[in-house]
Amino acid sequence: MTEPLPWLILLPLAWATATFLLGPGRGAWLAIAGIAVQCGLTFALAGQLLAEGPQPHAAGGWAPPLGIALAADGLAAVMLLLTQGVALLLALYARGYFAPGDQAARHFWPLAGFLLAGMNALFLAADLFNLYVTLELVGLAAVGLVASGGGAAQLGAALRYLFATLLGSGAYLLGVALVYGAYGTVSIELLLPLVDADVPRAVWFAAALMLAGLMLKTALFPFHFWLPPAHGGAPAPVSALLSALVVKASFYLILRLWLGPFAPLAAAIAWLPALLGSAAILWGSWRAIRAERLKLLVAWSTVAQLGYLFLIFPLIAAPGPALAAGVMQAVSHGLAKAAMFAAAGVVIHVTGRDTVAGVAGVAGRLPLTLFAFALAGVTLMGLPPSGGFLAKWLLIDAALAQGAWALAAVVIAGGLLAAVYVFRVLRQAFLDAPAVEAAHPAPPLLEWTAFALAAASVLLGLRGMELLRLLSVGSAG
Amino acid sequence: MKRLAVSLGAALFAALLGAALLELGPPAATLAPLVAGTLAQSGVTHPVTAVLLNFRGYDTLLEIAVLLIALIGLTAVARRGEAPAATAAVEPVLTTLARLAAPLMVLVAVYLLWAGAFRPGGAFQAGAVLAAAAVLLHLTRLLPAWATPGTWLRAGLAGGFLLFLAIAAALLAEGALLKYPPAQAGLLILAIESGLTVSLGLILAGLFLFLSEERR
Amino acid sequence: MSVALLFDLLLAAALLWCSWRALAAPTLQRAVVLFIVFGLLMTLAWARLAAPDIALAEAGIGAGLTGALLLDALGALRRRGGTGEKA
Amino acid sequence: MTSGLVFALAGVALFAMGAAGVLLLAELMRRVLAFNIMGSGAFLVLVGLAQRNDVPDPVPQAMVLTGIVVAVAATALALALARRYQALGGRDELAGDD
Amino acid sequence: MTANELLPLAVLASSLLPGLVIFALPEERVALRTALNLAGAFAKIGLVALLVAGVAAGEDYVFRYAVLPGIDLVFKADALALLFITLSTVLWLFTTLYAIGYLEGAPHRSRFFGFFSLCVTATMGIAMAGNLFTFFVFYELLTLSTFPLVVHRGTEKAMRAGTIYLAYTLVGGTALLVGIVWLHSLVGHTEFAHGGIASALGEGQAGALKAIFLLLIAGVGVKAALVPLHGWLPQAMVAPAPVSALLHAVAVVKAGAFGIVRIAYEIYGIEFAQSLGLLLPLAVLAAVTILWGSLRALFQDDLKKRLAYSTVSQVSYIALGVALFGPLGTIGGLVHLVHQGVMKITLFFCAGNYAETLGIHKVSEMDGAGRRMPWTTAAFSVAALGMMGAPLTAGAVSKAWLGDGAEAAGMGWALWVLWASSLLNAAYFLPILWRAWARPLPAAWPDEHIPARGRRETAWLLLLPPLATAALTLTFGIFAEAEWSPLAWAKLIAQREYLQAAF
Repeated sequence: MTEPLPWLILLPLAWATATFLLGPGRGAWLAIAGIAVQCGLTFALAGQLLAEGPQPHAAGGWAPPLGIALAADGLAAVMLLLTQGVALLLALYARGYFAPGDQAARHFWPLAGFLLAGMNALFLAADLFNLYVTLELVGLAAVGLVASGGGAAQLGAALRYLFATLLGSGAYLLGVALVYGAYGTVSIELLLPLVDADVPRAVWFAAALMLAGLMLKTALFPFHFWLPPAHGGAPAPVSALLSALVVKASFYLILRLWLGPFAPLAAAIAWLPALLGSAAILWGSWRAIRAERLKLLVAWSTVAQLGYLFLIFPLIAAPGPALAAGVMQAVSHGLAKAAMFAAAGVVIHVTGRDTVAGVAGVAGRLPLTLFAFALAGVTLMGLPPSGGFLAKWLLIDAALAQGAWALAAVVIAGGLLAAVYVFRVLRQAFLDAPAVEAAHPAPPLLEWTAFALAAASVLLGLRGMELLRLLSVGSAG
Repeated sequence: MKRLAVSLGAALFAALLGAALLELGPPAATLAPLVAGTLAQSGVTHPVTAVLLNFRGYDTLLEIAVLLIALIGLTAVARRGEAPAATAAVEPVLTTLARLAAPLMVLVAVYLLWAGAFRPGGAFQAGAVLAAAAVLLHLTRLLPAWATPGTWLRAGLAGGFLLFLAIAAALLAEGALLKYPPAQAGLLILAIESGLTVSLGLILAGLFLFLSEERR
Repeated sequence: MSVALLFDLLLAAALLWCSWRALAAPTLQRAVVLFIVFGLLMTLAWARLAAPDIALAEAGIGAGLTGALLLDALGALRRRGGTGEKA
Repeated sequence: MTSGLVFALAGVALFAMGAAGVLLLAELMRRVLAFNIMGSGAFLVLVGLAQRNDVPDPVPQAMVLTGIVVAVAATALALALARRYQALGGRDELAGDD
Repeated sequence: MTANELLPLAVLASSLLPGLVIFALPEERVALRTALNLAGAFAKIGLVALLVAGVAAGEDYVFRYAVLPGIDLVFKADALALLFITLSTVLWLFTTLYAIGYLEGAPHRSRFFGFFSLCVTATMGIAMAGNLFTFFVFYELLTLSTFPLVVHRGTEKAMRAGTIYLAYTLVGGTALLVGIVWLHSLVGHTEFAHGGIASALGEGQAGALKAIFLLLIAGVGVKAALVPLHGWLPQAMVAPAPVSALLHAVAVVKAGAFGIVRIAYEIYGIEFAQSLGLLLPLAVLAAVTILWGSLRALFQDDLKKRLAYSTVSQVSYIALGVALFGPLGTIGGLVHLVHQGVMKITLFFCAGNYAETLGIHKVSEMDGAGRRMPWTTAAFSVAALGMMGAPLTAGAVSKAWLGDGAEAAGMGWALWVLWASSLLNAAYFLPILWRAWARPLPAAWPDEHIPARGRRETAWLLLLPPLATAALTLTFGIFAEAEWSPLAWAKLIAQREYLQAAF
């Protein structure tokens, strides 16, 4: 196996199908073993990138425009690393979370496998139409996972999510159609020299449709309406997968298009995503501050934290750390949000209540889980030492260097608002509350995986060098 | 208010985009000549099949995964205590017709599969015909609806995809993802299409049969 | 104006009309039937676009299977006492 | 004016109509119809625009075949969810739409 | 990695590692926990002694580690760092002993001592930070690790205090962050250096530099409790006594004051800061804080609140010393960093003893306390007199140098501020002493729960620490001229800071 790149797609497809063949609820260890191998492959890919630079792979042996190219640069490698790492820990978590015979677990493993395959394929795709297929793969698998909770609320959330994601990919597909109509190719690489500032108007439409569709999938304000019920209602491992990874996939694609073929067009609308991102930070935080259910609080926090990702777009054209800031935020939020949902899952499992008020007294009973929640909170607030802090530092640095004071102010305000909702939970946890009759004991596997995710999000803040070095491989850096 | 805004927005969008399309000149380049020029190496003579299973075979691989996901998601939610349907009598003539039509449709499917190599047709169309046959049998009470898939049914549903995947993996170990050796290309494509026809037929039928409430 | 173009224009108009009626029809049943007609018209359109593969697939999958799924869902909705009569 | 362009323009209109339908229609089944109409619109643009000089292009045609299969998969999933949702909640619309 | 790089890390590890182990300990492992705490504290004292000897001999202790391209974590144990480190290390030992006695039998002790150790680690990081980035990392870590201590009791009142504490410190931290990043984007780095780094930009960037100074001072001013940023400190009084000691003497307030010193001397450079006209406003702010804190202290009946306002007032002596722009004021301010810590910790230990032993929380309940608890009250009296600046105490030394500094800087009005403050100190401390010593015993104490046994008025572990720190108060006053005294060390720092000033 010379090239790790295509195996990252085939392997999850294979184990996902195998777990489907094994039958409902089976195949957890197969999945975990598969993801572990994927982790190894991703590291091999990262090593290869650092040593030799980007290596495109022509699927079918046909070079574009006839065939489909797969390509990995530093940006893709970072996202792949995040995905496999988080997925591995969440798979272990899910193994402990789902009791045997749990209805929600019946189809978790194959759906999660296809979801991972779709995301890996998305990160590696360099072909606009192939990206459409991967988007659908990710979207439908995610909807299936949300729906597998089985309750009316979850089904409602899944339906809302489904229509949102279909609308988004529909817009994206129309954009692809326009691009193909204009240029006769869908290869990102071949499009690069073709697009400049005075393209036909149809291509402007294509760019707008594709970016808007992807923003809908990334739940950027005001397209966020589908996210809180879907992420707040699903079983904890699913919520964690969706909030940590799936929304990042469409963000990654926005970044790809923005920096790639649509770069000449992007300058004209660069402030729009930042404006929406700012609104997302304020509105999402406000709703998180007001939320009564614990998981809904975490879900609204995702809406807010995704806003940061869009603040980088006005800054990204000039040289500076804006891209690094965005990627650092994506990675650290991915780790922290997975940890937070995992920790919330433990709290709900043990107390039997999904309310912020129900957290009272948890500090005494579930110290490790609370610690995980708090560490994840540190990242979300952007306090040191954490990956979120480095992201915030880089973002403010980039904003100040270009005189974008408003953006710096939004970042600052967002951090303080995050502190309000994070400490709303922590404060409750430290209250001396009489021990409620514990519904279930806390399984150590769940507590430790949540903690490992949170610790990773914090440790990232002590060492960002390798991540940024990897990111700088290829064109994006 | 929202109604008006969305409707107006959609109308405006359609008008402006329509105008933008009219502005576009004749196509600068399409891939049609390139496909025609490379067709000889693809193992099939029908260009659409060549694109679908050779030049852009990787898209097709992922697309089958999409179908499988939909099916899995559907079985995850379908039939948890839906109200059983009232059984209405079926015209005996219809039943007889279905008995006659079903084998015929299987024949058509086999023809479409075989024809796909050199003229319109192929695994998708053949699978659709197979599924249609199953739906017809079901509507005439000859084929019961499906509950949770058993081992064999699961194997049938995923088999075509697994075969595709196995060929992709084998070819990748040899060189590149789904890069057929030109000599074996036709054979490999036929193998993949045969597997896909069976599985697609089952999956497409399953989309209906897992949802249907009419059981015997 | 050639006959072919006239046919194309008529077909396009029929597509638009059909889809409009499907979305605005007073009952769900009529909407579904109109949608199946829409699928058949799409088959014609694909044929006009020299895409027989798509025409076959559209007839079998787009109009046929989707139509069957919709009708079945409609039946289920009826039996459950849902009205399906709302505009 | 060619067949390709006529159907591409019709596709734009269908897409706009379908998208508006997905956003505005309350009934779940009708939203599914709207989504299918939207998808058909995009497919028509894909093939029609590429063939605006009426020369068949197999690449977008193959893409549309892929797209049709994806659309039927999404439709089946949506209907399954909607039916189950109705069975549990007895509604044919999403509650608390905002 | 050389030994000189390793030593600063070892200082951090000597409290971090025991802390992490303690977190994992079950509640009932009292002996192991105590052993870990003390082993850490003594190990740290040993390591710090090594550092002190090395720095006095002119060694450099620097550890540098890249976090991001162009951004390093730097630990540098220089003379100024060691002043703060030594103070915190010694007081940490006493506070740990005191806390072990104070919390005997209380719940959640593993959590308490875990965060306690983290808190001290953060303080060490602040002291040894070699640039503003590192300083900020540990400054925020300090905020986070003190929050669980402030809310330790788990009552609604404690939560309120914790929320207020966070609101102040997190907003302050944000201002600090903006200032640091802004400075970083102008200068390209944020290293601490003798003579400052901001002067490299010259007068052309004066406007930006003034704004940054404001942001930075506002950021550290919250922890240093500069008026009007002091509101959290009196609220935080609901925390257990050892935590108050930690907040007021060892860690939090000192971290703020220390930050002011670093920013003024090693970011801006005192000459450059003076030329930008930044020092006079700082001096005025410090003076206002000194007077306002003392005035508010006068009207507090709650003993710990009175002490808290006293802290507000006294910590600004340090800022005043910095703002006096000259070696004499510098020495006065720096030495007060140590002296105030030793005196204030004594007062809080004693207040804790009154509360734990007799249930006394208010000044008005102090009648006759001196007869029931003579040793505690003696320690209290020594520290209170020190605060007033009475002769032979540490307080007298700092005030003398600050006064000389004010004269040398030509800021005669500052002298008046110092005098007024001393009078106010007397006005709020002397009535306490009078009540405790001169008034008759009451019929019953509010809530007596540690009965006197022989000559022991309360538990050993509660009594020894205040006696020791009171003894230090006297020692630093009487032997101020000795070569091991804090004063001598402050002179060394001032000498290195003002190398070019022919001191």
